[in-house]
Amino acid sequence: MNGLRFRKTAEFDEEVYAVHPEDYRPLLEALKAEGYDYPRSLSGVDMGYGLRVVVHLYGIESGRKATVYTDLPYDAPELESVTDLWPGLEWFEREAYDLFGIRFKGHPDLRRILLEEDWTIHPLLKRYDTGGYPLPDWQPAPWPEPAPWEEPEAAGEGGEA
Amino acid sequence: MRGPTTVEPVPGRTDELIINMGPQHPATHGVLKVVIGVEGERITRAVPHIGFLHRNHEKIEEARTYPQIITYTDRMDYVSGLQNELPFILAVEDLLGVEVPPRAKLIRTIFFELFRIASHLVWLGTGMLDLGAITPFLYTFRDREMILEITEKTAGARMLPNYFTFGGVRRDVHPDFFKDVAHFLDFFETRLPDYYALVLDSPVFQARAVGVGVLSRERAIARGASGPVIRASGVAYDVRKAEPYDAYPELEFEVPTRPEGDVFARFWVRFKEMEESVKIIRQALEKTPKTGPYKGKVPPRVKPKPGARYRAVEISRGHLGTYVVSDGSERPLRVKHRSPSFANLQLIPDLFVGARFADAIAILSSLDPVFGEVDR
Amino acid sequence: MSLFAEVWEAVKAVGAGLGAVNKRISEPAVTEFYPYKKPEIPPVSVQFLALIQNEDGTDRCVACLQCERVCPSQVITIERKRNPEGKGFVLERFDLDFANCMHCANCVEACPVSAIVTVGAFEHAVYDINLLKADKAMLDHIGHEAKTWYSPKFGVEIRTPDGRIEKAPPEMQPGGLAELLAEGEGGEAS
Amino acid sequence: MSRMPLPADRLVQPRLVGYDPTHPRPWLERIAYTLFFSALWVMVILAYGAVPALFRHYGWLSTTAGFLIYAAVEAVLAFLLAAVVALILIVVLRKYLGKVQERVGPMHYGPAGVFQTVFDALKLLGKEDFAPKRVDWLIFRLAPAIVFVSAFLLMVALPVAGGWVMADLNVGLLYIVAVSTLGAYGVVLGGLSQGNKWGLLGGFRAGAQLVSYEVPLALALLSVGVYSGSLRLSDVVEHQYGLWHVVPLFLSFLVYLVASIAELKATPFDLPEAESELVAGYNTEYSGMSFAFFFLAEFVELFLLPGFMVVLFFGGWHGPLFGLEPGSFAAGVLQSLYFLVKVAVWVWIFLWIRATLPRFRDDQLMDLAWKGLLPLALVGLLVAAFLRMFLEVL
Repeated sequence: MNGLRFRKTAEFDEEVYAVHPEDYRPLLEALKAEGYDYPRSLSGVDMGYGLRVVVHLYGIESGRKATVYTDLPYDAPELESVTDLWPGLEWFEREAYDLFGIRFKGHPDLRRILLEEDWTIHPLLKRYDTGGYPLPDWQPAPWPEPAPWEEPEAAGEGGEA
Repeated sequence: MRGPTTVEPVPGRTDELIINMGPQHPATHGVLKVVIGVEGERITRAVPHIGFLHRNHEKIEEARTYPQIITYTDRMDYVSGLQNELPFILAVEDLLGVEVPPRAKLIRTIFFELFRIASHLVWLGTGMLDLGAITPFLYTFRDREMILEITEKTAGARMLPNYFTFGGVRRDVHPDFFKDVAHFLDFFETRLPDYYALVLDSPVFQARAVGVGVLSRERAIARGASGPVIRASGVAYDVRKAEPYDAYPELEFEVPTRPEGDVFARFWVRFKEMEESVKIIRQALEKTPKTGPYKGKVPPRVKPKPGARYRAVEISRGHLGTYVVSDGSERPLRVKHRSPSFANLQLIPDLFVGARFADAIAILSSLDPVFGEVDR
Repeated sequence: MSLFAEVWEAVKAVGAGLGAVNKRISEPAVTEFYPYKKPEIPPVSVQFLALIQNEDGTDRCVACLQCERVCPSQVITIERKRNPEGKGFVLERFDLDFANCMHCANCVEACPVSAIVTVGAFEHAVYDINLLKADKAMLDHIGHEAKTWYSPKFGVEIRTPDGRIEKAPPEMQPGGLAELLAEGEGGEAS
Repeated sequence: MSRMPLPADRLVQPRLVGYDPTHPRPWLERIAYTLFFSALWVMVILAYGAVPALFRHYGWLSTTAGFLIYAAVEAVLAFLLAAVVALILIVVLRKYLGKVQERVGPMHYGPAGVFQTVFDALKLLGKEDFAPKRVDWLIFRLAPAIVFVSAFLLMVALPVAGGWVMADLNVGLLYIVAVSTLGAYGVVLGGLSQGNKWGLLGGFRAGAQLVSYEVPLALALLSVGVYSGSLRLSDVVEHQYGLWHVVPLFLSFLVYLVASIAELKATPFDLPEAESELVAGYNTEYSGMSFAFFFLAEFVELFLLPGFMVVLFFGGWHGPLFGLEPGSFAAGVLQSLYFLVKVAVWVWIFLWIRATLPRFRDDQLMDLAWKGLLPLALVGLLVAAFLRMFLEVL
């Protein structure tokens, strides 16, 4: 995991990785190699300032849990697909595309899954007006002050420790 | 019309028949549409389409306060209604830091396992209906009725009781509850041999199920299958053991697995799970004190601290996870439900292609999808 | 030889299945003759909602808006005004849209005075969904018609033939009321 | 705001007409079903015994006009008998399934639902007989007729008592094979002509199943013919004095049992109309009376195939006569009762199997027919021939 921009914390009983979108796929490849073989879930989240993709992983043998998330701006929600690592995330990525418009590059069959093909926008975005909630004049919040990514060496040490 | 059909006939090929199985088909258990190409009786292509029952729970739940959301979670897997409330409640309890009294945990566990039996009974009846036997359907629904009556007596509703809440359960159990459940268990144990005789031991059923729809261990893990489907492929993955919740750490039970990965193994695993559930409920009934607190201390206004939590439980169909993102207000920023049938249905192209048409029905009934949770 | 053994096993298994089916011939049917015989439902069962008025004909409801706030489907609409004589509020309008109601009974749980309750009346189906809108008069009427009702605060209450409202005897009560449960426990233990 | 109506104002209060299912009266139900069965018996006596005896007694059969009238009367009686059989069997099936499934079955029309099927038939008569646009109209309309007629024609050859048979054919066994195979055409054509993919699949399956099960069925019949030395059904029955064929020809009996369930398209073999797989199979697009004819034919066969089983293997009308002279009318009445009781027992066993087993898969069905039943039937034929030789030597 050297050279990847991510932050690793422990929340409750799982490890949480915040990762730079460009290093999303390399980090997941490294995690797959570490033994996280079971895909629990993949969800999109509209954080109010941008979109977040959260992947929940589990190691069948080790019993360890990991959560990986990365933030994307509204105007370029593009991410590399990880369906070749975990084919079980195929429909979850389609769902995230359907409900949030996050485009996964390299997905074998990126179509809408729950909604019809001609649905206009992606309904789980906060700006999607359902009649009163959220408010019609909703504006995106400013992107939060980016916390510094950990130094690659530090991350390597953390992994070894 | 829902989108274009993705299976186009191959030009010049006349021996392939393209059939829309569903959404109005007796064996799709709801509103699944599978576009399949058959060559005689052998399936050459299969493309599942879902979403006919989509209500966008997740959008509705963003606009509701935390206690209100519990009501909506019931409506996902309506066959095992009560079980769906738990992952959301566990996640919010983690974010709130609420302590659940042990008695409430045991009551939750008893109901959880009762609904597992109820759900498996529905699966058994409808699954055998798909395989052509009508009689087990009537028997299982008659037995399930007893569970629903027990639930109604305590929780006030039969299928979607809205009974669990943050920190415990909404009200104490009915005074007859323990007696009723013990009676049901005794009754159910006299019924199980009949189900074995009618289903698992029946040579006609075995001819239909053994070696059909084989799912390998690696494929099951990679596809994220869960519940009886993954356990029938030889993976002892059970959320009750992997990340125990409620009273499961104190209870002794086994995780039945079978290495074959075929339809018969999935049926067998569900049968054994019903037996394990009976054992679990018996232990829990012994441990539960007759009186005591049934609800922990919860602040009147549920406002979890900002953060995110993913909790999973093992409902009848597998790994049901709920991811709650809180921004510190009364309403969650995002609630994501990871439903087991949704992931299991991804197996349709893997399992259908190469099977015979009649096998497809058996495979579908062994996956046991419920479309309330697939489409949410 | 193993073929014969297999066939014999299969015949025995089919025989066991036939026996399992035939055994049920003597068991009584569980069919309920619904429209002719009404089923008995437990008092806590959430079948319908009603507003309860006191014995003197005044509303129990204090118009605190708790139920409106807690309703997940937002089917309750309340309008209230200041009580001209004394404290608090009085109801002007209480509408409940049963077409969207999920029968979750969150409102019953939230009500601090047990004014909105669950009753066992379940024959309110109509052919026109627009008719499933109840106003205060309707809800009051259902409350007057009801013989028993339930709310978590007061437990099961009954209306006696002469019109008084009483707490039901302990054997009709569900769990959840500490004092009633203690009585029941004592009775069972002794 | 529109006022929500109250239940008392709005509901059509449920009202019981005639029989009250909430207060079951077992004696009344027993009487009703006994009367129903007696009606069947009377119809059998009329169709097979009384009317032919009447015509023969007055010598009307010798003239052409008399024979034509006789044939017409017999045809009407046979049709009525088929209808009564179907009506009785449908209600019996539903009541039996209800009993074993811990419910009550049809209840509301007549005591314990005796007249349920009468009303069902009236309903089907009153419904529109709808044909989709893309059907092959002639074949679509012809198919139910073929199915029903082939079932109906089998009735002619059924000997119900000594000398009581509409047509005592000297090739009776071959006639059964020929006519029952005809029914397969109706099912296949009905499936193929309706322009529906489910119907098409059902037609394919029906064709494969019915044709392959004809072979062991025919071989089983043939072994009976070899053993008894005659293809005439009344001779086959006469041959069973002393020992029913089920003992020496047990293998053939087993083959006949399985193959006749398959011919019936009943539960372990109900692939052509597998309702959970193929929606309704070959009768997906049929409605109204066309559908009723498929249904009627199925239940007439449910009477006829056990009937032939009794004739071939269980001694037909044999039973104690209590001093009545064989061949007399009174003996015929008693013998037809024996026959009907034996058939009723076998119908019950068929229904019992239907209530228990799930469905086979199509390829397993073929395996069973060609790899299991066909060799077994050949062995049965060999046994029959060997026994026949043995008897001849003796």
